[in-house]
Amino acid sequence: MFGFNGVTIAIVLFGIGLLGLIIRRDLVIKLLALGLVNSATILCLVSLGAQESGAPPILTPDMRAAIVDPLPQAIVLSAIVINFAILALALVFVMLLVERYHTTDSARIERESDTEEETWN
Amino acid sequence: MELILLPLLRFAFGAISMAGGRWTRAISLLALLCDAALLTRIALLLAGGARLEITLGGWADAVGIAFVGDLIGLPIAALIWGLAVAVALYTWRNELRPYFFVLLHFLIGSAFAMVFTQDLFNAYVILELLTLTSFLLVGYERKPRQIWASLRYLILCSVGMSLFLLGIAVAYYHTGTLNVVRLAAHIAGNPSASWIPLAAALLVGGVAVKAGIFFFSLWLPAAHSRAMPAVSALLSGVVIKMGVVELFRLAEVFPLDLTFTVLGVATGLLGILYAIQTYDLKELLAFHTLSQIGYLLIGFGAESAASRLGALDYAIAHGLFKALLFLAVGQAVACVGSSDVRALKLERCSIPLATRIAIAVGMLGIVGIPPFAGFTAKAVLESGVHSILVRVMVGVISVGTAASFSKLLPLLPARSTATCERPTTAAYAWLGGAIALFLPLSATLVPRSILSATWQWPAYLEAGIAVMLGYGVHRLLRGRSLGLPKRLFRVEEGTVAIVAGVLIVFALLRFV
Amino acid sequence: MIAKRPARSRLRRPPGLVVVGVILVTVFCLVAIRDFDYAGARTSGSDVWVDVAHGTGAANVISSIYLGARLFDTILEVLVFSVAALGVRFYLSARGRSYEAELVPESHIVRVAVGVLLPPILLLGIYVLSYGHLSPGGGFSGGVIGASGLLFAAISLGTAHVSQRMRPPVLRWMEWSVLLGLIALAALPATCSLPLLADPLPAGRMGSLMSGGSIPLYNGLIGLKVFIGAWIVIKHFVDHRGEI
Amino acid sequence: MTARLVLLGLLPLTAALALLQRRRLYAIIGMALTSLLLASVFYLSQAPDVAITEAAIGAALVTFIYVLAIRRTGRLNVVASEVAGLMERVGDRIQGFEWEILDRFARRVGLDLSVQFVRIDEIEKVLLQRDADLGAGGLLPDAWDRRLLTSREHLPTARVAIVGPVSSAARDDESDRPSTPLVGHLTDVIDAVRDRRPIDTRLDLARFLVLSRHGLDGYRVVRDDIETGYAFVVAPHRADLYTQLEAMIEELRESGDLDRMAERYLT
Repeated sequence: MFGFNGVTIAIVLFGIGLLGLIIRRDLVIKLLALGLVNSATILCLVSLGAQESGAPPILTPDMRAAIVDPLPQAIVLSAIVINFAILALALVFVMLLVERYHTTDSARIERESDTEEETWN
Repeated sequence: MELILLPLLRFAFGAISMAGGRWTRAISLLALLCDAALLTRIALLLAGGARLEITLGGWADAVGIAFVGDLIGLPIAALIWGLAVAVALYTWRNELRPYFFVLLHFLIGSAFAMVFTQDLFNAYVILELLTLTSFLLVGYERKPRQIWASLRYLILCSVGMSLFLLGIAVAYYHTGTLNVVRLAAHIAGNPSASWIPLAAALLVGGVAVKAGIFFFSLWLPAAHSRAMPAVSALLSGVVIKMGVVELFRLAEVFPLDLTFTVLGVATGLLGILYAIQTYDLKELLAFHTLSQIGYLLIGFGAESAASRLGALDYAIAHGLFKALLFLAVGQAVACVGSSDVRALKLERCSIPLATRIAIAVGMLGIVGIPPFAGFTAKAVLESGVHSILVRVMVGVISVGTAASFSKLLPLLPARSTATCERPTTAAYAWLGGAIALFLPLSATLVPRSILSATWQWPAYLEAGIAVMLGYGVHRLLRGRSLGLPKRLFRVEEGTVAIVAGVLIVFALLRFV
Repeated sequence: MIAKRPARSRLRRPPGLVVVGVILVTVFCLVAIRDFDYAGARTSGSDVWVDVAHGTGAANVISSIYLGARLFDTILEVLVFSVAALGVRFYLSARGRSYEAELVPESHIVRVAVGVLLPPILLLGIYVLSYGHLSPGGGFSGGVIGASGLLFAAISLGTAHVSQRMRPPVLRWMEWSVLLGLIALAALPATCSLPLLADPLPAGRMGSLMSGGSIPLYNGLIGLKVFIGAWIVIKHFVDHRGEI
Repeated sequence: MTARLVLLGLLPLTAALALLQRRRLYAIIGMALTSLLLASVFYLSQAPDVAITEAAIGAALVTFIYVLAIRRTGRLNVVASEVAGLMERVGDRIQGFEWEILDRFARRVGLDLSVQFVRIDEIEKVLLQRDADLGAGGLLPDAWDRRLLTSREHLPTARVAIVGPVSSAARDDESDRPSTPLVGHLTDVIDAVRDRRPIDTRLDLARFLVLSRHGLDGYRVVRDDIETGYAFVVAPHRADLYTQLEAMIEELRESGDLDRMAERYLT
């Protein structure tokens, strides 16, 4: 049940990412932790089909073994690209925040944005 | 065919809008017309008794992505369209970049796709597209506070979507399918398999982050209250609802009645408490969105046909009212220059009359005063809730709604000396018309017998008592803070809350 | 260096949250690992996908799922990518620098290195892209590999230098027209009374370059789109480097 | 298969180590390593497609973007206006009196020197926007924004007022005429002199020397009496650099290196 396999490691990585998100205050490192959380789910999906005797899901005339389940791999490709998009945009927003608050410390930004007078229009 | 054409056309229009130029606005009108035509056609097909089911690209059921158009999806698609029209009218005179319209097209297109899709992973991609577009729309004006709110939104939603993907992994590993219907069949065959609670908790927890459930969506108040009014209206009316739609889908797969009831009550109560505490008008509306989502969940958790229909009814009514309120309040705030209720009260004369009427209509609808659609929906929903405890909770939430909206009463009566009239009356008129039309329309959704049973004096009495009590609570609390912590809404707390929420859902499914 | 020490202590997070977080996350991991009930790889069900691959004619089963049975996912994913490029450009270019600065080239060796390295990288990208239906790879990886070649050039020669070749107006035009072409390609089957998102082209002989129906076409369009999108992202990040 | 298990076992370690780093650059490198490990695990899990995509996007592109985005603490960003003798481009290289000072300074404090050339009137804006740490290139110490820190003068110079072309009705009392300081690029002035257009400007000595090569017949040239000198301008957020720079210039002056350098470049 608690075997040493891809799924277990993926969930452990997921946990590490979550902890990073909770404990570290620097926004850049928070984003790194978020990236780890996302990669962990990808590892989990890929590991669903990984097996010693399977063949990669590419058909060749002389197939000796059955291919591994290709669906998780196919959907994971979309997930990787989506994670990249999220990261790039999040980094841009961090840049904009740094321009205004001159720090990447989330607690500091939180405090300054709360005390800040909102000017409308 | 029509089902997939609806989102694809929107995406194509979005791609064309990327080119910019002066046709951008005309294209957005054309898109609205195309949507209307396709929606009418879908409605006619459904009315003719056809069952709209397709697998995209003509693939076999087991491998392709399935789209289904039914009587749950169509009204919500109509709501999306109605709000798109309202936003188009509201922003008619604003100087907006083509970029805004591109995002709008993509957002609405993906919302249409979300309504019809039956595939879990497809839902994941659509939800991500919705997250990204709405995230960019929240930060559109580039105010630092908006940027910070939407960054938190992105981080928490991304964590939620990762949980959702993990849930997909669990479900796929044990059943080998991503299709909701096939998944439900699998689970019906072996309802006590040990992986089911985990999969359900991960899937529900992940979507709940997007759907505005209190434990999960701690990003929501800031993002909704700091965005520009048109965007807030879309977020509340469309984006949040898409999470709710996916939750409803999941409810057909997993046994989630108790979970929904617990989450619904918690969401409703906390949303109301925070709404009573805050004096920031836009924040008030945002917290209200939470409490109303609570209603929806209670309705869907009550496991009776009437309450489910009521919840659907309420989802649409809430979308219309909340959009109206966000648009009107946004204009009032722009006129006065502050979103503090007390400042607005002092300057109330400068708010245009049409805006104040719109606020009044929205308020009455949300509080549930009889002739308005909110009342019907609420009554239908409640008629299906049988547990006494839950009914009491629903009553408490109603009282709280009235109490928090009593703060707005002083804004309404004044002679208008408005100086900043902007031609947004058309948007109000459109939404007002939709609200007026909604009464007969809801009659086609809800069976006549249930409807007539709710239009009885106990329901009127209940609504009246709730409003009175709410006003009483408002007078009682006046100016006093409830002392609820504000720091709950930071990223760290939000992440912990998501994990805690998933564990709670898991425990509910596993041990109760 | 100007940070004041006393301010830090006030900002320190209460340890309670960290403790609660650690406990909850640990419980979550244990529960998830236990109830996932993972007992070896999933093997059943891959026959269905082999049939799908034979239907499309692409030897790479992944790409026959990705650009065949689940094409709609992929279209949405391309949209996500376009939205990202759009957002990066919108937020970074409007606050762009109000002065013109020219970066001094680092050294002669770098220039030569870029000249030598860039063509093979681009070629590799094109290879990965055009053999995507036969071997691992495809539009996304091909496009990104090509764009990272440009990244090297942009870092060492400056973005202005690369932008002389990749002119922004042309890129803007290509950006939307490629996306529109992709959607049009997906909608094209409707004209020959096939369902939308179906593949109207013949499957071809599996294993040859001209196989896989429209999958190579999709790969090409997606590759182009990703190449442009990734370049836009890279360009703005290079222009605004060192800002965090 | 054992390789896969070993890599799997390494993953949590690298990830945890990466997230525990105090410096962001190390954290980013750690995560890039984790991504690379992940890509190899994918490859060994019969998922070559995912491996390629993860390596191209997750390991390469994402890491590049992070590294580009974070502020390089090990870099001294200089913004300069180009002046012959002080700071000028010769082929691919930069040379000049001020360049050598800055080069020595960067070596001393262990930073990589990077120079951006802009127009002289933009230097102030760049520094205030925190896009550079230090301004150089024949800058005179007066008339800067109060937030900027001006270093002590490292090379004496003088101001020269150039007025003209002198017409027959030239006035004699140039001394108390309000003359505008140099704005815009030196090339503007040179163009004006070439076209014999009227100018009324004050230049520092180095720029005046460049200008004088274009022939100043018909222009009246008056040398200011006030002694002045070239200085560096430090951005407000790098007050630490300022003190170190001051100390180093003082040292150079005392050791006589400064004079030797001036001789090498300016005569």
